Amino acid sequence: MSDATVYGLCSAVLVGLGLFGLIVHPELLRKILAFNLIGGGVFLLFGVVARRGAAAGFGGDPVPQALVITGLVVAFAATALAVALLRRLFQETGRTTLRSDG
Amino acid sequence: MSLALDLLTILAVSAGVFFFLAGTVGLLRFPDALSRLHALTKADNLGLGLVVLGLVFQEERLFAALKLITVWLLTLLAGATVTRLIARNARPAGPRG
Amino acid sequence: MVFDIGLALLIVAVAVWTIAARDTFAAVIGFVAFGLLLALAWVRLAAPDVALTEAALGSGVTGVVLLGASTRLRHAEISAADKKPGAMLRAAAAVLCTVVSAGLAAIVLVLPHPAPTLAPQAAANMAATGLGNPVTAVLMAYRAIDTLLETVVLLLALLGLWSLTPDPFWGGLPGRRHHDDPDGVLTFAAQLLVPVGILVGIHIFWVGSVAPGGEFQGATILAAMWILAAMAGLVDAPPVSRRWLRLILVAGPAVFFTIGLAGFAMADGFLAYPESHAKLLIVMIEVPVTLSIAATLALLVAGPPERMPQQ
Amino acid sequence: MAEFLLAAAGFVLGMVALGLVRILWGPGDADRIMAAQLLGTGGIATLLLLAEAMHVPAAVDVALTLALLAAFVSVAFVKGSAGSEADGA
Repeated sequence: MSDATVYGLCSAVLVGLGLFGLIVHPELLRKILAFNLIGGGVFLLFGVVARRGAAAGFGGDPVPQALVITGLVVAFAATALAVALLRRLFQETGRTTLRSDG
Repeated sequence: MSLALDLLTILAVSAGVFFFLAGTVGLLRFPDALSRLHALTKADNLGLGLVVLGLVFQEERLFAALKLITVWLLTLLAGATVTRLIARNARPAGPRG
Repeated sequence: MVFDIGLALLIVAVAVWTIAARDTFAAVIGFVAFGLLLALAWVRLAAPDVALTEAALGSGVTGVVLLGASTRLRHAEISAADKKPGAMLRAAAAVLCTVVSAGLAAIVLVLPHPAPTLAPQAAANMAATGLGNPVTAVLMAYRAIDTLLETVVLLLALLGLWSLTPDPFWGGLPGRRHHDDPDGVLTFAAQLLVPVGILVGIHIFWVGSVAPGGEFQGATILAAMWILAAMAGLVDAPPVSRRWLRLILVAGPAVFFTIGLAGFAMADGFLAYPESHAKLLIVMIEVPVTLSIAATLALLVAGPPERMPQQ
Repeated sequence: MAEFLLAAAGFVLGMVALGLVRILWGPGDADRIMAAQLLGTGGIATLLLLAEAMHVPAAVDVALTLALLAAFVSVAFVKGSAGSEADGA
Protein backbone atom coordinates (compact mmCIF):
# COMPACT_ATOMS: atom_id res chain seq x y z
CA MET A 1 0.00 0.00 0.00
CA SER A 2 1.50 3.33 -1.04
CA ASP A 3 1.25 6.69 0.76
CA ALA A 4 -1.26 7.90 -1.82
CA THR A 5 -3.52 4.90 -1.12
CA VAL A 6 -3.74 5.94 2.55
CA TYR A 7 -5.18 9.30 1.50
CA GLY A 8 -7.38 7.57 -1.07
CA LEU A 9 -9.02 5.49 1.66
CA CYS A 10 -9.28 8.64 3.80
CA SER A 11 -11.10 10.42 0.97
CA ALA A 12 -13.55 7.51 0.60
CA VAL A 13 -14.42 7.79 4.30
CA LEU A 14 -14.81 11.57 4.03
CA VAL A 15 -17.30 11.31 1.17
CA GLY A 16 -19.37 8.79 3.14
CA LEU A 17 -19.29 10.93 6.30
CA GLY A 18 -20.25 14.06 4.44
CA LEU A 19 -23.12 12.29 2.70
CA PHE A 20 -24.37 11.02 6.08
CA GLY A 21 -24.31 14.54 7.51
CA LEU A 22 -26.08 15.89 4.45
CA ILE A 23 -28.93 13.41 4.92
CA VAL A 24 -29.44 13.40 8.69
CA HIS A 25 -28.91 17.05 9.66
CA PRO A 26 -32.11 19.08 9.37
CA GLU A 27 -30.30 22.42 9.83
CA LEU A 28 -29.26 23.86 6.51
CA LEU A 29 -25.97 25.27 7.78
CA ARG A 30 -24.95 21.78 8.88
CA LYS A 31 -25.89 20.51 5.45
CA ILE A 32 -23.61 23.14 3.89
CA LEU A 33 -20.79 22.02 6.20
CA ALA A 34 -21.41 18.39 5.28
CA PHE A 35 -21.42 19.28 1.60
CA ASN A 36 -18.00 20.91 2.03
CA LEU A 37 -16.75 17.69 3.66
CA ILE A 38 -17.88 15.72 0.60
CA GLY A 39 -16.05 18.28 -1.52
CA GLY A 40 -12.91 17.84 0.57
CA GLY A 41 -13.08 14.08 0.07
CA VAL A 42 -13.59 14.36 -3.70
CA PHE A 43 -10.71 16.84 -4.05
CA LEU A 44 -8.47 14.56 -2.01
CA LEU A 45 -9.30 11.72 -4.39
CA PHE A 46 -8.18 13.97 -7.25
CA GLY A 47 -4.98 14.58 -5.30
CA VAL A 48 -4.40 10.85 -5.02
CA VAL A 49 -4.92 10.41 -8.76
CA ALA A 50 -2.51 13.32 -9.38
CA ARG A 51 0.11 11.82 -7.05
CA ARG A 52 -0.12 8.43 -8.75
CA GLY A 53 0.30 10.14 -12.11
CA ALA A 54 3.70 11.60 -11.16
CA ALA A 55 5.74 11.75 -14.36
CA ALA A 56 7.90 14.03 -16.51
CA GLY A 57 9.87 15.13 -13.45
CA PHE A 58 6.79 16.46 -11.59
CA GLY A 59 5.82 15.22 -8.12
CA GLY A 60 2.25 14.83 -9.36
CA ASP A 61 0.16 15.24 -12.49
CA PRO A 62 -0.43 19.02 -12.71
CA VAL A 63 -3.75 18.71 -14.61
CA PRO A 64 -5.84 17.21 -11.75
CA GLN A 65 -4.05 19.55 -9.35
CA ALA A 66 -5.13 22.57 -11.41
CA LEU A 67 -8.67 21.16 -11.53
CA VAL A 68 -8.72 20.91 -7.73
CA ILE A 69 -7.66 24.57 -7.43
CA THR A 70 -10.51 25.51 -9.78
CA GLY A 71 -12.83 23.26 -7.79
CA LEU A 72 -11.88 24.81 -4.45
CA VAL A 73 -12.65 28.28 -5.75
CA VAL A 74 -16.02 27.21 -7.18
CA ALA A 75 -16.84 25.33 -3.95
CA PHE A 76 -16.19 28.54 -2.03
CA ALA A 77 -18.42 30.56 -4.36
CA ALA A 78 -21.19 27.96 -3.97
CA THR A 79 -20.81 28.00 -0.18
CA ALA A 80 -21.00 31.79 -0.01
CA LEU A 81 -24.13 31.78 -2.19
CA ALA A 82 -25.72 28.99 -0.12
CA VAL A 83 -25.03 30.86 3.11
CA ALA A 84 -26.57 34.04 1.64
CA LEU A 85 -29.69 32.06 0.61
CA LEU A 86 -29.92 30.58 4.10
CA ARG A 87 -29.64 33.99 5.75
CA ARG A 88 -32.37 35.38 3.50
CA LEU A 89 -34.57 32.37 4.34
CA PHE A 90 -34.01 33.10 8.02
CA GLN A 91 -34.86 36.80 7.57
CA GLU A 92 -38.06 35.99 5.69
CA THR A 93 -39.38 33.02 7.69
CA GLY A 94 -37.33 32.76 10.92
CA ARG A 95 -36.51 29.16 10.02
CA THR A 96 -33.13 27.55 9.38
CA THR A 97 -34.50 24.26 8.05
CA LEU A 98 -36.53 23.34 5.00
CA ARG A 99 -39.37 21.73 7.00
CA SER A 100 -42.67 23.55 6.74
CA ASP A 101 -44.27 21.81 9.75
CA GLY A 102 -41.74 23.19 12.25
CA MET B 1 30.75 22.43 10.32
CA SER B 2 27.69 20.82 8.84
CA LEU B 3 27.72 18.27 11.66
CA ALA B 4 27.77 21.03 14.26
CA LEU B 5 24.88 22.77 12.52
CA ASP B 6 22.93 19.51 12.37
CA LEU B 7 23.51 19.04 16.08
CA LEU B 8 22.26 22.56 16.81
CA THR B 9 19.17 21.88 14.67
CA ILE B 10 18.44 18.66 16.53
CA LEU B 11 18.86 20.40 19.90
CA ALA B 12 16.66 23.38 19.03
CA VAL B 13 13.93 21.36 17.31
CA SER B 14 13.84 18.86 20.20
CA ALA B 15 13.51 21.70 22.69
CA GLY B 16 10.78 23.26 20.54
CA VAL B 17 8.87 20.01 20.34
CA PHE B 18 9.15 19.69 24.15
CA PHE B 19 7.44 23.06 24.57
CA PHE B 20 4.61 21.92 22.32
CA LEU B 21 4.22 18.94 24.66
CA ALA B 22 4.20 21.29 27.66
CA GLY B 23 1.63 23.56 26.03
CA THR B 24 -0.68 20.67 25.21
CA VAL B 25 -0.40 19.25 28.74
CA GLY B 26 -1.31 22.67 30.09
CA LEU B 27 -4.24 22.95 27.72
CA LEU B 28 -5.54 19.60 28.91
CA ARG B 29 -4.77 19.84 32.64
CA PHE B 30 -5.20 23.43 33.78
CA PRO B 31 -8.50 24.11 35.54
CA ASP B 32 -9.85 27.35 34.02
CA ALA B 33 -9.84 29.15 30.70
CA LEU B 34 -7.45 31.95 31.65
CA SER B 35 -4.68 29.70 32.97
CA ARG B 36 -5.08 27.42 29.93
CA LEU B 37 -4.66 30.50 27.77
CA HIS B 38 -1.46 31.28 29.65
CA ALA B 39 -0.08 27.75 29.18
CA LEU B 40 -0.98 27.50 25.54
CA THR B 41 0.24 30.76 24.08
CA LYS B 42 3.52 31.04 25.97
CA ALA B 43 4.59 27.44 25.45
CA ASP B 44 3.50 27.07 21.84
CA ASN B 45 4.94 30.31 20.58
CA LEU B 46 8.25 29.50 22.28
CA GLY B 47 8.07 26.00 20.79
CA LEU B 48 7.50 27.38 17.29
CA GLY B 49 10.34 29.88 17.84
CA LEU B 50 12.77 27.08 18.73
CA VAL B 51 11.64 24.98 15.75
CA VAL B 52 12.22 28.01 13.49
CA LEU B 53 15.65 28.57 15.08
CA GLY B 54 16.55 24.94 14.45
CA LEU B 55 15.46 25.14 10.82
CA VAL B 56 17.33 28.42 10.24
CA PHE B 57 20.56 26.49 10.92
CA GLN B 58 19.74 24.33 7.89
CA GLU B 59 19.05 27.24 5.51
CA GLU B 60 21.72 28.36 3.12
CA ARG B 61 19.89 31.33 1.60
CA LEU B 62 19.25 34.48 3.61
CA PHE B 63 15.82 35.08 2.05
CA ALA B 64 14.57 31.63 3.08
CA ALA B 65 15.83 32.15 6.63
CA LEU B 66 14.14 35.56 6.83
CA LYS B 67 10.90 34.00 5.62
CA LEU B 68 11.04 31.41 8.41
CA ILE B 69 11.52 34.17 10.98
CA THR B 70 8.64 36.16 9.44
CA VAL B 71 6.35 33.16 9.91
CA TRP B 72 7.25 33.10 13.60
CA LEU B 73 6.80 36.86 14.09
CA LEU B 74 3.39 36.74 12.38
CA THR B 75 2.31 33.88 14.63
CA LEU B 76 3.50 35.79 17.71
CA LEU B 77 1.56 38.88 16.72
CA ALA B 78 -1.57 36.89 15.92
CA GLY B 79 -1.25 34.87 19.12
CA ALA B 80 -0.81 37.96 21.30
CA THR B 81 -3.78 39.75 19.70
CA VAL B 82 -6.15 36.82 19.84
CA THR B 83 -5.14 35.90 23.39
CA ARG B 84 -5.88 39.43 24.51
CA LEU B 85 -9.25 39.38 22.77
CA ILE B 86 -10.18 35.96 24.22
CA ALA B 87 -9.11 37.02 27.70
CA ARG B 88 -11.31 40.11 27.47
CA ASN B 89 -14.27 37.97 26.47
CA ALA B 90 -13.56 35.15 28.94
CA ARG B 91 -13.21 37.37 32.02
CA PRO B 92 -16.89 38.07 32.80
CA ALA B 93 -17.70 34.37 32.59
CA GLY B 94 -14.49 33.29 34.34
CA PRO B 95 -14.40 31.73 37.82
CA ARG B 96 -13.28 34.84 39.70
CA GLY B 97 -15.49 37.30 37.93
CA MET C 1 4.05 6.19 6.02
CA VAL C 2 3.33 6.24 9.76
CA PHE C 3 3.01 10.03 9.51
CA ASP C 4 0.52 9.69 6.65
CA ILE C 5 -1.63 7.12 8.45
CA GLY C 6 -1.69 9.32 11.55
CA LEU C 7 -2.61 12.39 9.52
CA ALA C 8 -5.35 10.51 7.63
CA LEU C 9 -6.85 9.24 10.90
CA LEU C 10 -6.75 12.75 12.34
CA ILE C 11 -8.52 14.15 9.26
CA VAL C 12 -11.26 11.53 9.60
CA ALA C 13 -11.58 12.23 13.35
CA VAL C 14 -12.04 15.96 12.74
CA ALA C 15 -14.56 15.24 9.98
CA VAL C 16 -16.55 13.03 12.38
CA TRP C 17 -16.54 15.88 14.90
CA THR C 18 -17.75 18.35 12.27
CA ILE C 19 -20.72 16.10 11.54
CA ALA C 20 -21.44 14.98 15.12
CA ALA C 21 -20.92 18.19 17.17
CA ARG C 22 -24.10 19.43 18.83
CA ASP C 23 -23.17 23.11 18.58
CA THR C 24 -22.81 24.57 15.09
CA PHE C 25 -20.07 26.98 16.23
CA ALA C 26 -18.02 23.97 17.42
CA ALA C 27 -18.69 22.21 14.13
CA VAL C 28 -17.36 25.21 12.20
CA ILE C 29 -14.15 25.19 14.28
CA GLY C 30 -13.89 21.49 13.43
CA PHE C 31 -14.25 22.37 9.75
CA VAL C 32 -11.44 24.97 9.92
CA ALA C 33 -9.22 22.36 11.60
CA PHE C 34 -10.22 19.92 8.85
CA GLY C 35 -9.04 22.38 6.17
CA LEU C 36 -5.76 22.97 7.98
CA LEU C 37 -5.05 19.24 8.18
CA LEU C 38 -6.00 18.81 4.50
CA ALA C 39 -3.38 21.46 3.65
CA LEU C 40 -0.81 19.21 5.35
CA ALA C 41 -2.10 16.24 3.34
CA TRP C 42 -1.71 18.25 0.10
CA VAL C 43 1.94 18.94 0.95
CA ARG C 44 2.42 15.20 1.51
CA LEU C 45 0.77 14.53 -1.87
CA ALA C 46 3.36 16.78 -3.59
CA ALA C 47 0.74 19.42 -4.40
CA PRO C 48 1.93 22.63 -2.66
CA ASP C 49 -0.17 24.79 -5.03
CA VAL C 50 -3.31 23.07 -3.79
CA ALA C 51 -2.05 23.25 -0.19
CA LEU C 52 -1.83 27.04 -0.54
CA THR C 53 -5.37 27.25 -1.93
CA GLU C 54 -6.71 24.95 0.77
CA ALA C 55 -5.01 26.87 3.59
CA ALA C 56 -6.19 30.25 2.32
CA LEU C 57 -9.58 29.56 0.75
CA GLY C 58 -10.78 26.08 1.75
CA SER C 59 -10.05 26.53 5.44
CA GLY C 60 -9.62 30.22 6.16
CA VAL C 61 -12.04 32.26 4.09
CA THR C 62 -14.73 29.54 3.85
CA GLY C 63 -14.44 29.13 7.62
CA VAL C 64 -15.09 32.83 8.15
CA VAL C 65 -18.22 32.75 5.93
CA LEU C 66 -19.61 29.72 7.78
CA LEU C 67 -18.70 31.23 11.13
CA GLY C 68 -20.52 34.46 10.34
CA ALA C 69 -23.63 32.46 9.45
CA SER C 70 -23.39 30.25 12.55
CA THR C 71 -23.22 33.20 14.95
CA ARG C 72 -26.11 35.02 13.28
CA LEU C 73 -28.30 31.93 13.28
CA ARG C 74 -27.20 30.64 16.67
CA HIS C 75 -30.46 31.05 18.58
CA ALA C 76 -32.54 29.55 15.81
CA GLU C 77 -30.22 26.57 15.46
CA ILE C 78 -30.73 25.52 19.07
CA SER C 79 -34.46 25.03 18.60
CA ALA C 80 -34.01 23.34 15.25
CA ALA C 81 -31.52 20.84 16.67
CA ASP C 82 -34.29 18.99 18.51
CA LYS C 83 -35.98 17.90 15.30
CA LYS C 84 -33.54 15.16 14.33
CA PRO C 85 -34.83 12.52 11.93
CA GLY C 86 -35.92 9.16 13.35
CA ALA C 87 -33.67 6.22 14.16
CA MET C 88 -34.81 4.27 11.09
CA LEU C 89 -33.81 7.03 8.67
CA ARG C 90 -30.48 7.50 10.41
CA ALA C 91 -29.73 3.77 10.23
CA ALA C 92 -30.68 3.65 6.56
CA ALA C 93 -28.49 6.69 5.85
CA ALA C 94 -25.60 5.07 7.72
CA VAL C 95 -25.92 1.91 5.63
CA LEU C 96 -26.12 3.88 2.38
CA CYS C 97 -23.08 6.00 3.25
CA THR C 98 -21.06 2.96 4.31
CA VAL C 99 -21.82 1.37 0.94
CA VAL C 100 -20.72 4.56 -0.87
CA SER C 101 -17.50 4.74 1.17
CA ALA C 102 -16.76 1.05 0.65
CA GLY C 103 -17.35 1.40 -3.09
CA LEU C 104 -14.99 4.37 -3.33
CA ALA C 105 -12.39 2.59 -1.20
CA ALA C 106 -12.59 -0.45 -3.48
CA ILE C 107 -12.07 1.80 -6.50
CA VAL C 108 -9.04 3.41 -4.83
CA LEU C 109 -7.56 -0.05 -4.20
CA VAL C 110 -8.01 -1.24 -7.79
CA LEU C 111 -6.81 1.93 -9.55
CA PRO C 112 -4.88 0.90 -12.69
CA HIS C 113 -1.12 0.39 -12.83
CA PRO C 114 0.65 2.26 -14.28
CA ALA C 115 -1.54 5.26 -13.47
CA PRO C 116 -2.77 7.29 -16.45
CA THR C 117 -1.23 10.76 -16.50
CA LEU C 118 -1.36 13.99 -18.47
CA ALA C 119 1.94 15.18 -16.99
CA PRO C 120 3.98 14.66 -20.20
CA GLN C 121 1.47 16.71 -22.24
CA ALA C 122 1.46 19.40 -19.57
CA ALA C 123 5.25 19.42 -19.59
CA ALA C 124 5.36 19.76 -23.38
CA ASN C 125 2.87 22.64 -23.17
CA MET C 126 4.75 24.32 -20.35
CA ALA C 127 7.88 24.75 -22.45
CA ALA C 128 5.93 26.95 -24.88
CA THR C 129 4.59 29.30 -22.18
CA GLY C 130 7.89 30.29 -20.57
CA LEU C 131 6.42 29.46 -17.13
CA GLY C 132 8.28 27.39 -14.53
CA ASN C 133 5.29 26.19 -12.51
CA PRO C 134 3.40 23.36 -14.23
CA VAL C 135 0.14 24.02 -12.37
CA THR C 136 0.10 27.69 -13.39
CA ALA C 137 0.93 26.64 -16.96
CA VAL C 138 -2.07 24.28 -16.94
CA LEU C 139 -4.35 26.97 -15.48
CA MET C 140 -3.22 29.74 -17.83
CA ALA C 141 -2.44 27.91 -21.08
CA TYR C 142 -3.22 24.19 -21.35
CA ARG C 143 -6.67 24.51 -19.74
CA ALA C 144 -7.04 28.30 -19.87
CA ILE C 145 -10.69 28.06 -20.91
CA ASP C 146 -11.54 26.44 -17.54
CA THR C 147 -9.88 29.30 -15.72
CA LEU C 148 -11.69 31.89 -17.82
CA LEU C 149 -15.03 30.22 -17.13
CA GLU C 150 -14.16 30.04 -13.46
CA THR C 151 -13.66 33.80 -13.17
CA VAL C 152 -17.09 34.15 -14.79
CA VAL C 153 -18.59 31.63 -12.32
CA LEU C 154 -17.25 33.72 -9.43
CA LEU C 155 -18.92 36.81 -10.88
CA LEU C 156 -22.19 34.92 -11.35
CA ALA C 157 -22.06 33.77 -7.73
CA LEU C 158 -21.63 37.39 -6.66
CA LEU C 159 -24.58 38.45 -8.84
CA GLY C 160 -26.67 35.69 -7.25
CA LEU C 161 -25.63 36.87 -3.80
CA TRP C 162 -26.45 40.50 -4.56
CA SER C 163 -29.84 39.54 -5.96
CA LEU C 164 -30.73 38.32 -2.43
CA THR C 165 -30.49 41.91 -1.15
CA PRO C 166 -33.63 43.10 0.68
CA ASP C 167 -35.32 45.84 -1.40
CA PRO C 168 -34.55 48.87 0.79
CA PHE C 169 -30.81 48.19 0.71
CA TRP C 170 -30.40 47.63 -3.03
CA GLY C 171 -27.06 49.06 -4.12
CA GLY C 172 -26.06 49.73 -0.51
CA LEU C 173 -23.11 48.66 1.61
CA PRO C 174 -22.47 44.97 2.32
CA GLY C 175 -22.04 43.63 5.85
CA ARG C 176 -22.08 45.41 9.17
CA ARG C 177 -19.94 48.42 9.98
CA HIS C 178 -17.31 47.35 12.48
CA HIS C 179 -16.10 49.94 14.92
CA ASP C 180 -12.67 50.58 16.31
CA ASP C 181 -11.58 48.23 19.04
CA PRO C 182 -12.13 49.79 22.48
CA ASP C 183 -8.56 49.26 23.74
CA GLY C 184 -6.95 49.29 20.32
CA VAL C 185 -5.45 45.77 20.28
CA LEU C 186 -7.25 44.76 17.14
CA THR C 187 -6.57 48.07 15.43
CA PHE C 188 -2.87 47.78 16.25
CA ALA C 189 -2.65 44.17 15.03
CA ALA C 190 -4.55 44.94 11.84
CA GLN C 191 -2.33 47.92 11.08
CA LEU C 192 0.70 45.60 11.31
CA LEU C 193 -0.79 42.48 9.74
CA VAL C 194 -2.53 44.01 6.75
CA PRO C 195 0.55 45.56 5.06
CA VAL C 196 2.58 42.39 5.68
CA GLY C 197 -0.32 40.31 4.38
CA ILE C 198 -0.61 42.40 1.22
CA LEU C 199 3.11 41.89 0.61
CA VAL C 200 2.74 38.13 1.15
CA GLY C 201 -0.28 38.05 -1.18
CA ILE C 202 1.64 39.82 -3.96
CA HIS C 203 4.63 37.53 -3.33
CA ILE C 204 2.49 34.39 -3.59
CA PHE C 205 0.88 35.72 -6.78
CA TRP C 206 4.20 36.70 -8.32
CA VAL C 207 6.14 33.49 -7.58
CA GLY C 208 3.23 31.57 -9.13
CA SER C 209 4.91 31.68 -12.54
CA VAL C 210 7.99 29.77 -11.36
CA ALA C 211 7.05 28.14 -8.04
CA PRO C 212 3.88 27.07 -6.23
CA GLY C 213 1.50 30.00 -5.90
CA GLY C 214 -0.56 31.98 -8.36
CA GLU C 215 -3.46 34.32 -8.86
CA PHE C 216 -6.12 32.42 -6.87
CA GLN C 217 -3.91 31.99 -3.82
CA GLY C 218 -2.58 35.55 -3.92
CA ALA C 219 -6.07 36.97 -4.49
CA THR C 220 -7.46 35.02 -1.52
CA ILE C 221 -4.81 36.47 0.80
CA LEU C 222 -5.49 40.00 -0.50
CA ALA C 223 -9.23 39.49 0.04
CA ALA C 224 -8.63 38.17 3.57
CA MET C 225 -6.50 41.21 4.42
CA TRP C 226 -9.23 43.57 3.25
CA ILE C 227 -11.79 41.75 5.40
CA LEU C 228 -9.41 41.86 8.37
CA ALA C 229 -9.04 45.63 7.94
CA ALA C 230 -12.84 45.89 7.77
CA MET C 231 -13.27 43.79 10.93
CA ALA C 232 -10.83 46.06 12.76
CA GLY C 233 -12.87 49.07 11.65
CA LEU C 234 -9.99 50.51 9.59
CA VAL C 235 -11.90 50.52 6.30
CA ASP C 236 -15.54 50.22 5.33
CA ALA C 237 -17.04 48.47 2.33
CA PRO C 238 -18.02 50.70 -0.60
CA PRO C 239 -21.64 50.71 -1.80
CA VAL C 240 -21.93 47.91 -4.36
CA SER C 241 -23.47 50.28 -6.91
CA ARG C 242 -20.18 52.20 -7.37
CA ARG C 243 -18.99 52.11 -10.95
CA TRP C 244 -15.27 51.78 -10.13
CA LEU C 245 -16.04 48.75 -7.99
CA ARG C 246 -17.93 47.07 -10.81
CA LEU C 247 -15.10 47.93 -13.22
CA ILE C 248 -12.61 46.14 -10.93
CA LEU C 249 -14.94 43.13 -10.76
CA VAL C 250 -15.26 42.69 -14.53
CA ALA C 251 -11.76 43.86 -15.54
CA GLY C 252 -10.14 40.44 -15.05
CA PRO C 253 -12.58 38.31 -17.04
CA ALA C 254 -12.84 41.07 -19.69
CA VAL C 255 -9.08 41.27 -20.26
CA PHE C 256 -8.84 37.47 -20.21
CA PHE C 257 -11.60 37.21 -22.83
CA THR C 258 -10.13 39.97 -25.02
CA ILE C 259 -6.67 38.43 -25.08
CA GLY C 260 -8.34 35.07 -25.71
CA LEU C 261 -10.11 36.51 -28.76
CA ALA C 262 -6.88 38.15 -29.92
CA GLY C 263 -5.51 34.61 -30.07
CA PHE C 264 -7.47 34.18 -33.33
CA ALA C 265 -5.39 36.96 -34.93
CA MET C 266 -2.02 36.46 -33.24
CA ALA C 267 -1.91 32.66 -33.02
CA ASP C 268 -4.08 29.76 -34.12
CA GLY C 269 -7.27 30.05 -32.10
CA PHE C 270 -9.17 31.15 -28.99
CA LEU C 271 -6.86 31.54 -25.98
CA ALA C 272 -3.81 30.55 -28.06
CA TYR C 273 -0.74 32.65 -27.30
CA PRO C 274 1.99 33.42 -29.88
CA GLU C 275 5.04 31.60 -28.57
CA SER C 276 7.31 34.66 -28.53
CA HIS C 277 5.02 36.70 -26.24
CA ALA C 278 3.31 33.92 -24.27
CA LYS C 279 4.70 34.84 -20.86
CA LEU C 280 4.06 38.58 -21.31
CA LEU C 281 0.45 37.94 -22.33
CA ILE C 282 -0.09 35.57 -19.42
CA VAL C 283 1.18 38.20 -16.96
CA MET C 284 -1.07 40.81 -18.64
CA ILE C 285 -4.02 38.49 -17.97
CA GLU C 286 -2.97 37.50 -14.47
CA VAL C 287 -2.66 40.98 -12.94
CA PRO C 288 -6.25 42.17 -13.60
CA VAL C 289 -7.61 38.67 -12.98
CA THR C 290 -5.96 38.64 -9.54
CA LEU C 291 -7.47 42.03 -8.67
CA SER C 292 -10.90 40.98 -9.89
CA ILE C 293 -10.81 37.68 -8.01
CA ALA C 294 -9.65 39.40 -4.83
CA ALA C 295 -12.50 41.93 -5.04
CA THR C 296 -15.06 39.23 -5.88
CA LEU C 297 -13.95 36.97 -3.01
CA ALA C 298 -13.99 39.85 -0.51
CA LEU C 299 -17.51 40.86 -1.58
CA LEU C 300 -18.69 37.24 -1.44
CA VAL C 301 -17.51 37.10 2.17
CA ALA C 302 -19.06 40.48 3.00
CA GLY C 303 -22.49 39.21 1.88
CA PRO C 304 -25.47 41.03 0.39
CA PRO C 305 -25.90 44.77 1.09
CA GLU C 306 -27.58 45.43 4.47
CA ARG C 307 -27.42 49.21 4.94
CA MET C 308 -27.42 52.46 2.99
CA PRO C 309 -24.53 54.94 2.79
CA GLN C 310 -26.24 57.60 4.98
CA GLN C 311 -26.71 55.28 7.96
CA MET D 1 18.30 14.54 9.31
CA ALA D 2 15.16 14.18 7.19
CA GLU D 3 13.95 11.27 9.34
CA PHE D 4 14.49 13.25 12.53
CA LEU D 5 12.58 16.27 11.17
CA LEU D 6 9.75 14.05 9.93
CA ALA D 7 9.55 12.41 13.35
CA ALA D 8 9.46 15.85 14.99
CA ALA D 9 6.66 16.86 12.59
CA GLY D 10 4.77 13.71 13.54
CA PHE D 11 5.22 14.47 17.24
CA VAL D 12 3.93 18.03 16.88
CA LEU D 13 0.99 16.66 14.91
CA GLY D 14 0.34 14.24 17.77
CA MET D 15 0.26 17.18 20.18
CA VAL D 16 -2.20 18.89 17.85
CA ALA D 17 -4.34 15.75 18.00
CA LEU D 18 -4.36 15.88 21.79
CA GLY D 19 -5.30 19.56 21.61
CA LEU D 20 -8.34 18.49 19.60
CA VAL D 21 -9.59 16.72 22.72
CA ARG D 22 -9.94 20.21 24.17
CA ILE D 23 -12.23 21.15 21.29
CA LEU D 24 -14.31 18.08 22.03
CA TRP D 25 -14.53 18.92 25.72
CA GLY D 26 -15.22 22.60 25.39
CA PRO D 27 -16.89 23.72 27.58
CA GLY D 28 -16.86 27.33 26.38
CA ASP D 29 -16.18 29.03 23.08
CA ALA D 30 -12.94 30.43 24.56
CA ASP D 31 -11.49 26.93 24.89
CA ARG D 32 -12.50 26.05 21.36
CA ILE D 33 -10.88 29.15 19.91
CA MET D 34 -7.73 28.39 21.90
CA ALA D 35 -7.66 24.86 20.57
CA ALA D 36 -7.98 26.31 17.07
CA GLN D 37 -5.06 28.61 17.91
CA LEU D 38 -3.02 25.59 19.03
CA LEU D 39 -3.91 23.86 15.77
CA GLY D 40 -2.71 26.90 13.85
CA THR D 41 0.65 27.13 15.66
CA GLY D 42 1.16 23.37 15.60
CA GLY D 43 0.13 23.15 11.95
CA ILE D 44 2.61 25.88 11.04
CA ALA D 45 5.41 24.09 12.94
CA THR D 46 4.50 20.80 11.20
CA LEU D 47 4.55 22.50 7.78
CA LEU D 48 7.95 24.12 8.40
CA LEU D 49 9.40 20.78 9.52
CA LEU D 50 7.87 19.02 6.51
CA ALA D 51 9.29 21.69 4.17
CA GLU D 52 12.81 20.90 5.35
CA ALA D 53 12.31 17.13 5.70
CA MET D 54 10.73 16.68 2.24
CA HIS D 55 12.78 19.40 0.51
CA VAL D 56 9.63 21.28 -0.53
CA PRO D 57 10.52 24.94 0.04
CA ALA D 58 7.02 25.96 -1.09
CA ALA D 59 5.63 24.47 2.14
CA VAL D 60 7.18 27.50 3.90
CA ASP D 61 4.90 29.68 1.76
CA VAL D 62 1.98 27.52 2.86
CA ALA D 63 3.05 28.10 6.49
CA LEU D 64 3.26 31.85 5.83
CA THR D 65 -0.25 31.83 4.35
CA LEU D 66 -1.50 29.78 7.26
CA ALA D 67 0.04 32.20 9.79
CA LEU D 68 -1.79 35.13 8.15
CA LEU D 69 -5.07 33.27 7.73
CA ALA D 70 -4.91 31.85 11.27
CA ALA D 71 -4.76 35.41 12.59
CA PHE D 72 -7.64 36.37 10.32
CA VAL D 73 -9.85 33.42 11.29
CA SER D 74 -9.08 33.78 15.00
CA VAL D 75 -10.09 37.45 14.94
CA ALA D 76 -13.32 36.47 13.17
CA PHE D 77 -13.92 33.71 15.75
CA VAL D 78 -13.44 36.07 18.67
CA LYS D 79 -15.66 38.74 17.12
CA GLY D 80 -18.25 36.09 16.29
CA SER D 81 -18.33 34.39 19.68
CA ALA D 82 -18.49 37.72 21.48
CA GLY D 83 -21.94 37.85 19.93
CA SER D 84 -23.88 40.56 18.20
CA GLU D 85 -24.22 42.66 21.36
CA ALA D 86 -20.46 43.20 21.60
CA ASP D 87 -20.24 43.86 17.89
CA GLY D 88 -22.93 46.50 17.82
CA ALA D 89 -21.48 48.44 20.73
